[in-house]
Parts: sequence; C-alpha cells; structure tokens
Amino acid sequence: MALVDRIGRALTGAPLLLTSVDALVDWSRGQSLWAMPMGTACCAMELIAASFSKFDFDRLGTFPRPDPRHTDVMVVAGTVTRRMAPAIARLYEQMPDPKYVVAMGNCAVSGGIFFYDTYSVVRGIDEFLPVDVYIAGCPPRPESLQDGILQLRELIQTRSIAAGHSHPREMVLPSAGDERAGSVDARERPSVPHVPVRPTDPGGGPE
Amino acid sequence: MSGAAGLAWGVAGGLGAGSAIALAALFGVWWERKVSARIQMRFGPQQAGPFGLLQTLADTVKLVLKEDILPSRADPGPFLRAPLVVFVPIAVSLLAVPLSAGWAPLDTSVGALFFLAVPSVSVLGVLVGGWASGNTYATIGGLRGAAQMVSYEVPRTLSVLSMVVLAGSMRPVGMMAAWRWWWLPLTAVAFVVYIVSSIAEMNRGPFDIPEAESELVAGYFADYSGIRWAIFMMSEYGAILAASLFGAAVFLGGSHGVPGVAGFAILLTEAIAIVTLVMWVKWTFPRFRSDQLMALAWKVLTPMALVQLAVVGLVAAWL
Amino acid sequence: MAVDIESRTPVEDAEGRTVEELVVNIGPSHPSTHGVCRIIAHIDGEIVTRAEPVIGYLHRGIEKMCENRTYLQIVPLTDRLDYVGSMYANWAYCRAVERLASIRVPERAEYIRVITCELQRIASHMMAIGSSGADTGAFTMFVWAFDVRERVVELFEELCGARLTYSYVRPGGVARDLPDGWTDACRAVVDRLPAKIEEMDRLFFGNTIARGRLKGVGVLSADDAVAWGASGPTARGSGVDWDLRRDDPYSVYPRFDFDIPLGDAGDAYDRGRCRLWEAVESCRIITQALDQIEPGPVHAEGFPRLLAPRQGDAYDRIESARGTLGVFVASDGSTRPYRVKFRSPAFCNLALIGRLAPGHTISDLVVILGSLDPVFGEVDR
Amino acid sequence: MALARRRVSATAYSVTDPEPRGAAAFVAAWGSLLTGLGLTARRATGGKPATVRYPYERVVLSPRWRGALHLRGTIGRDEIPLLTESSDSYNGVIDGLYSARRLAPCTGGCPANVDARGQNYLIADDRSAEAYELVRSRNILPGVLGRICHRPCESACRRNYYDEPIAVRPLHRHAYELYQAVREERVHALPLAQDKRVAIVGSGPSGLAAAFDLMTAGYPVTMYEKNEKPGGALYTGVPAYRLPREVLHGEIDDLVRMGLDLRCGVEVGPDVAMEHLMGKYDAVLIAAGLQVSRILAIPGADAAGVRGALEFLREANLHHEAGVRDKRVLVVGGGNVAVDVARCALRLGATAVRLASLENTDEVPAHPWEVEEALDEGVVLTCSVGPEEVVESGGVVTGMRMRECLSVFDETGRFSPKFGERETEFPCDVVVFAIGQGAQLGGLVAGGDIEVDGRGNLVVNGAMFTTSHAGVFACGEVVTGPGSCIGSIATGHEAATSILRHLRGESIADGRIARPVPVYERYEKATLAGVETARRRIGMPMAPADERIIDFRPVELGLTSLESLVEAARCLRCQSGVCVGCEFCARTCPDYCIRVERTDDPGARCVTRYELDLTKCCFCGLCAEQCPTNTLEHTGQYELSFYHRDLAVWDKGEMLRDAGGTRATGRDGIESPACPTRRKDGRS
Amino acid sequence: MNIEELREHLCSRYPLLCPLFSSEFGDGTLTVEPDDLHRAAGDMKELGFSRLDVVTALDRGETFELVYRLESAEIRTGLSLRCSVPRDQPRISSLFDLWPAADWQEREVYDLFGIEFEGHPDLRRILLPDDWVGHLLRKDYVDDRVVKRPDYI
Repeated sequence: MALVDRIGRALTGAPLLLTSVDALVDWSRGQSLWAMPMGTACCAMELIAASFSKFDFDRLGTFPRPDPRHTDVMVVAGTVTRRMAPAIARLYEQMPDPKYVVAMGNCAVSGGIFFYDTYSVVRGIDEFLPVDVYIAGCPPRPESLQDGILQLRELIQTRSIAAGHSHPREMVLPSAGDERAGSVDARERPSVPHVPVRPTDPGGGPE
Repeated sequence: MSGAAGLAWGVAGGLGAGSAIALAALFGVWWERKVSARIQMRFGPQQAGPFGLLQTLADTVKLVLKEDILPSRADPGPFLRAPLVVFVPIAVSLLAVPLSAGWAPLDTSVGALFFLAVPSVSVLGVLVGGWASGNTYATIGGLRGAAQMVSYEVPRTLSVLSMVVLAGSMRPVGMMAAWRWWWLPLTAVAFVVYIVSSIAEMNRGPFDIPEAESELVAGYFADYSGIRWAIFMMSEYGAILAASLFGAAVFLGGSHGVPGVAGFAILLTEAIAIVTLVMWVKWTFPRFRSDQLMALAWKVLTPMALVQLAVVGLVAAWL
Repeated sequence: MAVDIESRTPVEDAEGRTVEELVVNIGPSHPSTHGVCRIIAHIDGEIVTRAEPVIGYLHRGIEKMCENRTYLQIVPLTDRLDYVGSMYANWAYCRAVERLASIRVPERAEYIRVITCELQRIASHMMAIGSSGADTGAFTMFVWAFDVRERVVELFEELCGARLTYSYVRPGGVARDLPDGWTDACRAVVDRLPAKIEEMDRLFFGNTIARGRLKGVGVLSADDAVAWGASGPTARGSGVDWDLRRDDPYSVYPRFDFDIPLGDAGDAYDRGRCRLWEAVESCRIITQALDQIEPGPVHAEGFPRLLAPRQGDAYDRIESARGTLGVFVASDGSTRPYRVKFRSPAFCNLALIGRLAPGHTISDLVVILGSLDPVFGEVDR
Repeated sequence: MALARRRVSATAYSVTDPEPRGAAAFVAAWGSLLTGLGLTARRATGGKPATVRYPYERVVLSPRWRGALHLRGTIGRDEIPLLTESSDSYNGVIDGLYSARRLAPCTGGCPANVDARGQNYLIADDRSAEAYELVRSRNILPGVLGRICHRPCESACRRNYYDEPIAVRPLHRHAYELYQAVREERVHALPLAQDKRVAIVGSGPSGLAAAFDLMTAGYPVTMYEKNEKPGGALYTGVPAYRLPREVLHGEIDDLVRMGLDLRCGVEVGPDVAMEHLMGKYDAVLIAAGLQVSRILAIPGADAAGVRGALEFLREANLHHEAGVRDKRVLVVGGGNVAVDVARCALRLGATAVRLASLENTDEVPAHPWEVEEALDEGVVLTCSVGPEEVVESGGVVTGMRMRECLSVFDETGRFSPKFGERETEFPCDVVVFAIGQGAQLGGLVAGGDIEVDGRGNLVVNGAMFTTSHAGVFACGEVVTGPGSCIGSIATGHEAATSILRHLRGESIADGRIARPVPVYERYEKATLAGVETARRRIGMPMAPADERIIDFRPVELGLTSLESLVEAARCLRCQSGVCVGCEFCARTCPDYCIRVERTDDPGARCVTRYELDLTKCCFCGLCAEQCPTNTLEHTGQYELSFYHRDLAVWDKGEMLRDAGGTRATGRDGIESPACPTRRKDGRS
Repeated sequence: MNIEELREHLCSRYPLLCPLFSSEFGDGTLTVEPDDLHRAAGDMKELGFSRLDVVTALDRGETFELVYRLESAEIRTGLSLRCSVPRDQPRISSLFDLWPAADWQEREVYDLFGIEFEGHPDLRRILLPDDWVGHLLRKDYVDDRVVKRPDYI
C-alpha cells in the first residue's frame, strides 16, 4: 500500500491532522486523474475527442498517458472481447495503487448492443475488473465522459486515505438500494442477468 | 575552504540546486501544458487553482502518494538508484551557471567546461534505468538515449567553444561580462546549434526517441511509477532550465552588467524565452528516426559549429 | 498464443551465423496501433525482419448476429463496423438490400446520401492523417485534424442526432429530411475546409522531418497493390487509378466532376497526401451536390417497414474512405437475412503489413501501419 | 509556399512532391521548419480558443439529439386528449394538432374530423355515453352513421400497417345502442338565449348538423321539411335494411327535444314563400339535397317501365311496393345508389336483377363491401357496358341494348367514355337509371334574386357556403353534388360556422382555417407473421344472404358489448403521447432492451411494466420512430454516469421522469395511484 | 464491354459453361464444379479480371456454397464464380497463386466455416484464437456462452 496510507493508519488517533492531510490528498488525487486510454472500439473516438480542442480534458487535469505505470484511472472505452480481456486485466494489474476504473460506453458496461447472440463479447467489464463509475451511452458524448470523471472525483472524496475512515459526503448520484431509485433492488429483477464482481479472476474463455 | 565549511557549503549548494530544479519542474510542467494547449487551440489546466497554477502541485502530491512499483523482472539495485544518477549531475551543473552580473554559485575559471561535462554522467542513468527495468521497450529506449546524448555533446561543446574564443575566457561570469551586442549576429549559427543540440541532450522535442510515446510506449522510464518517475521528470525540466540559463548567460549576454536581483530577473526572462522556444519546437515538429538523428548530429550540426568556430577565429584574430 | 513472444528464436543470418532474434510484441493495447492490433515483430537490432499481425481482438461476430436480426435492426450494427465512417457503412448495406428487394430510392435521398458520405469521407481521412501524424510524433497535427473532424461531426449531430453512430441511411432512403438551415451550415463548413487542409499540408507534409520519416517508407508497387486486393487511398498512393465513384459510377456520382489524387512512389508519404487531397475533392463534390439538390420525398414508399425480400442474394459495393466496401446479402424469404458478408477494405489493406514491414525500423513499422489506415471494428467484424 | 501537385490525366493528378537536391535541400529544410513554427504561432496567438468548458458551459444540443429515452405518459396514468372544441374553432385546433404531429390519422382522415381515437378510448374505459356525446359533437347522427358511413377513418388507421384496422363504425353503433338506456336523463333542452333566428330548408344530415351547431351557440332554429317524416335523403334514399327508421327518427327526436322547431309537410315555395323566410329570419340555410335523378335521353327512354333511381327508392322505402314483383329488373349505373336500387328490387320480389356498370370490374364506384353483399344476395353484375337503346314493343320495355365500353376516363382523368363495336342485348321488364341526381329547387328560387346557373343549380361559394344573396347560405349535396353522408355533415358544420360569423356580424372569410388534409408517411401492409393473433380485428356478424332478402330486416347484426370493449382496446391511440403497451418498440429494438407488459381488463387498462435497460440501448432511435403514439422520445439528457450498473435499468417510474435538463439520474420516478409500479403482491 | 459481350465471349470459349452463365441482377454468375474451379479462375484472370474482391461462403445445409467475386478495370461488370462443396469433407483448391488477395480471405472462410483450401501457404485461424473449437458461421454451431434473445419478443 502507498506510504501515506501506512501513515494514515498510524495517525488514526488524531483526526485533526488527518482531515487537513486527508483533504489535501483527496484534492490532489481528484485534480490529477491521469487516464490510461484503454480504447478498443467506437468509444475510443469519443475518448480522443474529449481530450482535444473542443472538449478539453486537460482542463480537468486529466492527461492521457499510454503507459499503465504512470496512470491512475483506466478508462475502458469500447467492446471488450474474450480474447482482449486477459490483456486488459494484465494492464490493470500493472497500474500502481490507488487506481480506479471507469467503464465508458454500453459495450464496456454490459456488452451493450452485443449482449445477445454473440459468442465472443465479455458482457460488462465488471466480470473481471472492479469498476467505479459506469458511463452509459453508445458512444457517450465527451461531456458525459467528463461528467463521469467529475463523478469519480466525488467518489474519491468519500473514500478517505485512512482505511475504514470514510467521510460520508453528500453524493450527487444515487447508489443502489437508495429509495430515490424508486424501484426494487434491480438484482431481483429477472430482466437483468447480473454477474457478480470478481476482481482478480481474468475473464473465462478458451484462450 | 576548510573541511566543515566546505561540507556545509556543499550541502547548501546541493539543497539550493535541488529546490531550484523542483521549482523549475513545478513551473515548467504547468507552462508546458499551457503553451501546448494554446498551440492546440484549447485551454490547458484551469480547475486547480487560479489559471490552473496548482495543477502541478496536485500532480506532485499525487505522484508522491503513488505506489512505488518494483517490477519482478527488474534488477533492484540499479533500478532504484537510476533516477538519482540522472538527477544529481544536472543539479550540480546548475550551480555553475552565473545568476547575475559577477556572481555565480560555483564561480570557477573552467565553469563552461564544468557545465558541459557534468550532465554527461546522466547518460549513465538513462542507460542503467532502461536496462535494469528488464522491459524490452525500456532497453531499446535506453540504448537509443545513450547513443543520442553522447553524439550531441560534440556540436554543443563546439558551439560554446566559439563563444569562449570570443570572450577569451572559460569563466561564465567573465564571458557574460565580456558579451558585446554585435556578437549576436556573428554567433547566430552557434546559438542555433547550441539550442538544437541541448534539446537533444534533454531528450525533448523532435529528439525524444528514447521515450518515444508512439513506438516504445514510454521509453526508458516505462517501468518507473510514482516518485521515481517524478524524479526523471524533474531532471528533464532541470536540464531545460540549466541549458536555457546558460544559453541566455553566454549567448544573449545574461544580465548585461546589472548586478544583484535585477540582473537575475533579466537573465530569467531571457531563459524563459528560450524555454518557451524549446516547448514551441516540441509541439510543432514530428520526431526523428534514430538514424536520421545521428546523421543530423554528425553531418549537419558539427560542420555548422566548425564553420562558426572558423569565422569567430578569424574575427578574434582580426580584433 | 502461437508464438512464444519472449523466446529468442535462433535464425541464420547472411553469413550463416546462428543469431538470436529479439521478438517484440507491439501488443493489443498500444498508443499507435489504431485500436486493438497486435504485431509480433522479429527485430535484429532496430531492423524488423518479420512482422506478423495478430488480429481478432475486436471480433464480435457481427455477421452471426445479422442472421438473427431483421433488415432494419442490422442498420445500427453496420454503424459499429467501421466506426470512423459509419455513414457509408450504412449506405453500402442499404444498397445491397435495395438491390435484393428491388426498391427504387427517390432522387433527393440519393443526393443526401452522397452529401453525408462525402462529409464522412472528410472526417475519416482527418482521423487517418491525424493518427499518422501522432505516430510520427506531431501531436499537434492530430489535434488540428480532429478540429476539422469536429466541425463535420457537429453537422451530423444537427442532421441525425448522433455524433458517431448515425444509423441515418435506411433501406429505401434516409431516416429524416435535412433540417432547415442545415444546407447553409454545411456550405459554410465546406467552403472553409480547403484552406485549413492546405495549411495542414504545409505544416506536416511540407515539414522536412516528416518527409524524412514518411518518404521511402513502406513502398508498395502498383501491380502488388492490385494483386493483394488493396483498394482506396492505399492503392491510389501507388498509382492505381481506380476509384469506384468515377470508374464504376453508382448513385448520382456521374453528375459531379471531381479529380482523383494519385501517388507515384507508393510510400507512406503518397498515401497520406492522397487522403488529404481526397478530402478537398470531397468538398468540391459536396458543393456541387448542394447546388443540384431539390425538394422531394426522402423515403421510398410502397414497401413494408418489416422487410421480407424474395429469396436470392445480392452484392453491392461503394467507395469508402478505406477502399471498396462491399456487402453481400443472401435472403431465404423470411424477415431475417440468411447470410450477410461485409467485404472490408481495411481487412484487405492490413494484409500488406506483412510484406511492407521487413527491412524497416520499428518506428517505420508504426508509420507503415498508420499509412494503411486500419479500423479494427471493420477488420475484425 | 504550397506543395507541388502535377496533373496526370483528365481526372487525376499526382500528389508526390519531388525532393529538392543539394543546397536547395538545405534551404528548403530549414525553411520548412520556420514555416511550421510560423503556422503554430499563428494558431496559438489566434484569440481565445472555442473550447466548451464543460461544467460551466454546455453545448447547445440539436433538437434531434438522441439522448436517454423517456415516456411522455402511459395509459392508466394519463388521460388521452379528447377533442371537445366548439365547432367554429374546431378547424384551428385540428390544424394546430397536425402541425405538432399530435393529430391521429383516423381523426384527420374523417371529413368531419370525428375524434375516433377519443371514442375508442372512452368505450374501452366503459364510458360509452361520453363516447356517444363526443362523436355527436361532430357527427350529428352517430347511430345512423354507425350503419351507413363509408369509413374513411378505417382506411387511414395506422393499424393497417401492422395487422387490421380498428372497426370504428361498429363502435359508433355500439355507443348508440348503449346510449338508448340513458337518453332520457342526458338529452335536455339547450338554452336558446340569442334573439336572432335561423331557418333551415330541408332536414337532411347537413341541415341537422348546422342546426345542432347553431343551437349549441344559442340560436333558435326552425327547420322546414316537405316530406311527412324528417331525414331527407336518409329517409327516402337509404333502404331500411341498411338504416332502420327508428334509429334515424330517434336521433332526430333527440334534436327536437334539444329545442329544434321541426315543421314537417311544409314545402318552401308553394306552402311558404322564400321571401317570407328571408324577411322573418336573420339567416336562411338551403339544405334541400338532390331530388331528381337524371335519365339518359336515349331512344326508347320514354317507354313505360323506365324509372328514375330516386323515385324508385322513395316508393320502395315509403310503401314497400314498387311494381317490380315477378319482373326482371336492369339497373343502369355502378354507384352506391344503383346497388341500393338493385338490392331493394330483390327484396320487393324481382325475379332477376342485373346491375350494368359503365366502368370495368375494379373501377366500380360503389364501395367494395356493398358490391360484395349485393353479389352474395344474387345480384348479377355486368361491367364495361354503356346504355345504347331501350328495346320496347308497344310502349312496354322488353329489353335493353348495351354497347361495349373500352375506357371510361381519358388520360387526364376526365369522364369521356370510349365505346367499342360489340353490342349485347339484355331482356328485362323494368329499367332503372341510377347515373346521377340533380337538384330541384323550383319554388325556392322563384323570387329571382338568388342566382341560379344554367343547369338550375345554386351559385354557391364552395368554401364559405354563401350564395349570391346575403344572409342566404347553402350546404349539403345541393352544393357538393352526390357525395357521402359524412361529407355533407362536414359541409353542414362549415355552413354553420359561416352563419355564426354572419349573425355575429364578423366577416365570413378572413382568419378562417380550412380543414387540413393530413398526409402521414405511408408504408405497405406489414406481413402478419409474428403479430399476435389474439389482437386481430373482430369481424361484424352478418345476417345469412338468403334470409335477409326476404324483407328489409337489418343486414349487420352489431357487436356484443364485450366484443366492442376488446375492439376498442386494440386502438393504438396514435399521436396521443400516451403509451398503450403495444410492444412495437420492444419488437423493433436491435438490442432487445425494452420490456413492456400491460393488463387488458376493460375499464382498467394499464401498462403495468415498462423497462428499458439503458446499458443495452444503442441510442439508434428506431423505437422512437416506430412508436405509433409518439410517446417514446429522446431527451437531451446525456449525463449518464452511475455508480452501480443496475441503476441504469430503468423501470416505469424512471421512464416517466421529466425530460428537462441534461442529467438523467437526478429526477425521481412518478408514482400513479391508478397503476402502481409495484403490484399489490410485491412482484414488480 | 457489358454483360452481353461478356456472355458471347465466355460462351465462345467455353461452350459447356454457357448454360451455367446467368445475369439475373446485372452481374454475371458462373457456377462451376469444385475441381475445375482453379482452371476457370485462371482463364478469368487472363480474360482481364485482375482483382479478386470477395471470397465468402454460405451454409446451404448439406453443402457449402463458395462465392468468389471478380472485378476488372476494363470489363465494367463484376463476375462471381460459385461452386458448392459437400459438408462432410469440405476441401477446395486455393486461388492464392492467381490472386494473393485470397490469402487472408480464405483464412477467414477456413476460420468461420472450416473449409480447407489446398495450396494455401499458411492456413491458420485468423479471427478467433487458434485453439477455438468449432466453426462459427455454420448454422449448426451451438455455444453455451451465447445469450439467446429474450422470450417475450
């Protein structure tokens, strides 16, 4: 774990110092989310468009770096096939902690248009990666991608550096089970064959 | 200087140079992202603080807190120490640069030679960093980096040599004092050669094949993460600052005889102009291929520097 | 994996000595492989001796899916095939279905199809030139090219409501008529484009570093291009004077006059410049089409929305930005096709990488791959 | 300096730029570097970049942007908009609906714009009395039209493109039958407070419609009818087997109880002078209809046994005896009147009835279902024959010589028949000419200041229904010539609007909205494969052919109330903006991400479940185009980030969210008591 | 040269092939036997069909129908060669020596249909991993990983 996390654990006794360090750390992690552009299909076009002249990602501090070692958030954009899944899992493991995953586009969220009748598409990358923000859309607009990154910042604020010490902040977005969602917890809904999250096991498949 | 005072002076100098490079990196990264954004018709960092000034602070704090990965295939000893081997020579070479008329932190009579010779040690860091991380790309990046930095020292030294001939001494402070305005048109070619070859020394701009993004993913620092990679970045921006300060001092006359802080301000503005030129060049031109790179060094820059030296020699003789 | 990439394959070199070759795996996720292509390159020092592309990382089985969808449901699938140019992917599929079900498309719909597909050609070429600029390191070229592409995408967002996957061309015509004021916006964009493109030409193709990187790299002879089935700017870069819009004209193309840029040497430089100047020619076509278009219906009438064409098959092809994009549709009389095959030009052009790469350095291998302009949605289908 | 481009052939040029050599190469190289720097500098200093700074600035979305889907309303929660406008502003409302794509094709197709969609909705909800009154506001005789209308609304019904159209006419009849039970307490006198009075000549459908409009506007109306019983052509022309008399007179009695001053047996001209009417009343409406049938002046036309269609039908309907018993009858003509004559002749004991039509088989002007019923009953149809000469011996008809007719209309569509040489002779005893009707105004215009054209017809402004004399209006078939019953009712409404403007002193013409003729994109009929058979159209039970020709008993037996409810439930509520759970969106979606379930029990129809899995939707817009009621629409909401994948599976509550703004996840679902998202037993 | 001239030219040189030539939709179709496909293709190449556009296959139950689509710069019409191969042992001669363009296309047909092409330099799977079991575009391919479309549609 990162050096400061160990410090955080040691300092749990003194919340005062912690909150100031915690605020600085959360702010810096939120402001400089360097993106690993895992673009496979159409969403890659929108990911590129998001960091260029009309929708400037650099403004939010998000800088696309091709090398997994230097990045914090892996933006999986596009259809993930069974053959590609091990490569993505491997790249995810190469990224240094604290790392986040954003599933951009319906193909990454749940297989999208390729959910039915295909033999080679992974139906949602949460089968082999722990996903933090799902961005629906096919492809989502660059602004919705930037909205996803802003939501990720909110998520980082709520998870403090000290383990077990999370400051419940007013979340802009509903989480599952929240009454506002106005519906029974979707897991029981027969129409959504939801697959449980298995972070470490790379996607199945003959390869 | 006696033992203890010398040691204290050394520690203070090292700390000063290190913090100068840290400041240069902080300002340099932000300035680079703003300049490249303007060229690409966008804004650059805006949200972190006014005009995005705190962006680099955020990046540094985050990088400090990142996990420091030691790849299993890497050879731990050289892998962990390579960034320092690259960082320290550049910090030391910064000391030899004259900061205002008549004063330089390390004022020696062979300052110019000292400034040009010491950074060549960082070639070792690049090579070792590339090889030690055990990654194919990093190895290729390291080899390319070594070949490039070694071959570009020749034109760089020759171009500074022509200024030494004109100024008559190798002491940077003296060269800055001896600078005349009519030297500018005379040594324009030397200045161009100096700028191009120092860009190559920094592995930046059209010469960044050691860490070519599109081919080798990230070149020799592919497997470094967190603080170690930040040190590589800081050394790169430190090299830019050093080359620009030295270039301003020697080629553009530095503080033009104004002592104290005002002199330093003039020197700094000229240096920032050169830094902007370096960044402008990086974001305009594509990248050389490694063989073209070598050809440019030996077949174009070195002859230009020699011709310049000959001309300066004649002028110095007639003078 | 067929080849164990970390192995050191012993190879005889010129003088008969057994030399260990380093095998580099430019993996499925690489900034300049334009998507998910993996090239296993055997290199000797910096020189590539054998490059073998491994594809299939984006194979979603679209042709198998098409056999289980109605003719109208397949239109959104064709968007996802060639996602850089989904407008003409729709058009190719719709032409095949119209030929199969013998539907006559009204005049105005044909004009709208030509205008939208020429705009899409410009956007696709900007993507190609931008990414080949990024491969050689000129990142600004990529941003400027995308700026031009953004203007075109804004026009499409105004027209059909989506930025990338339009499903606008339908069997029998187009989904909706042009919104009012769109033709003037289109004219404004198309008039300003040639100047911007000429400026990019001088910035990148005029620059001596780029010429050094692109000229003489990946030379493809004319008859090799024809024999290997290359088409589009990749073949025209080697001087093959074959463009379906002019040589085998379809739709309303005979009514426009436009030129075809060709290359002499057949290297990456010529292919890149062919694409750039093809975008200018597209601007000319669009201006003429905008002058000649008149009001009228945009969708053929008299055929049901749930199409069930007669038994049999049909093949039709158009000139896409990458080359001859053909669609083969076979029907068994039901509402779902029996077999759909997409002849994808990127798939055929990519086959050349194995022949062009040996003898170049790794940096050139990346430039050659960029000059073939593969889009892996269309390669892997 | 632009790079070189060398022309290679007429339509091709080469783009290879030759590499300069030697010193020129050196100069060109460094020159190109400088131009490159110049270009980037110019772009960099070129003013503020046009970047969209996302959280603070938003791109203006195009109205066609395909954002997340949402439903405007679902049945069981929202009401279907009903058209209950007063008649003079009705056209304006219809025109507004049409331009906003909110006008149902059936309402648009009907000449009088009867709100058939509203009627189906009300009947399906067991509110048939309101349905009857809703229809009556535009079609004054729902019971009558429920039996004899030519149903333009059913041919315009969008359900034609999926399986079979909705049976709108039988539903009119069903509403009428259920209304009889509640007639007493629902029909009451209208307040006639206005001081000006209007006289209407003729009690045909157009006159009655105008009377109803004027009475609802508060003007007392006096109606003069020359026959003993009111109804005009409906009473004398339409045979009883299609329209039982008690239905017609029952509905006219309703009007009388509403305050219509009906004077039967009074003929304007001989009994009451036209000038007297024009003096006494502020406005006079001539709705006399067509009285005289035209007879071709061919040799032998004056023999005994040659009759006019209208006279024949008047005798048949009034006295059930037309002197054709045990005789052979030949009817000349192919229109609806000719078919009525033929079928009446059969019922009055004619041994053999032959229908001789000028047009060929598929151009017969009569309605196809009428011709089919006639053929079932035994009428013999002969096409493409024109009358040549009536064969008579001693003044009594013995046969009819007909010449073969090659084509009826010339290429421009005008009526100019071309005859061939072949002639055939048909032996018959009675010949009835049903080839056209004319107006018989006689006494009406005797006063001379109402203009009449050469052939004795009124000179009338076709759109405003005004005659040459101020204050005198005309409507119905006397203006339009032979046409449909609902068509003359529509002219009655237009004439009433003109009269209301005349009585209020406003100008008749300006600001007047003519009736829009809506045109929707037309597709062919779909293949019926895959359409649920349970939802097909319910056929109208008919009396068996041999039984019904015995006397004038009704031919159509009408639907039971449960059949009517189910038929009304089939209606798609086109363009109403309320989802009826027709599942067309689920069937057309390429990603199969929509799930629709509804309950169909009459009276409590409700879409119980409407689920869209946003993570599978490909935003292609096919479902929104396919939705017949335009309720499934794309919103401008593109901010679609979720922390949990299941939150993107929207249920009915979330699909009914408000469509504003750009964030799709902030709104909460709207719960409707009538149709809870969660069933009582907790299953969703 | 349009379709009629192509028809006379072909019928003059191959009298026996003539009945098999049909031009129902403006493009010529030549149905040949599998074993003399290679010879017919060679003759077509000399005739001027310098470009092989498409190699594709259809699963017609007990036989696979192969469609080769040829293009030529001079003859402005496309010609498709068709031949059907029995399902139990689907072998046919490769056209790689006439048109190298057939290389990847035949590998793809082998990958998705399982039709072996004799004389092909490197017949391996191209789109699917090498150890994938089964050929996908066959109508009888069944895979438990495929999710069928929901029952309520």
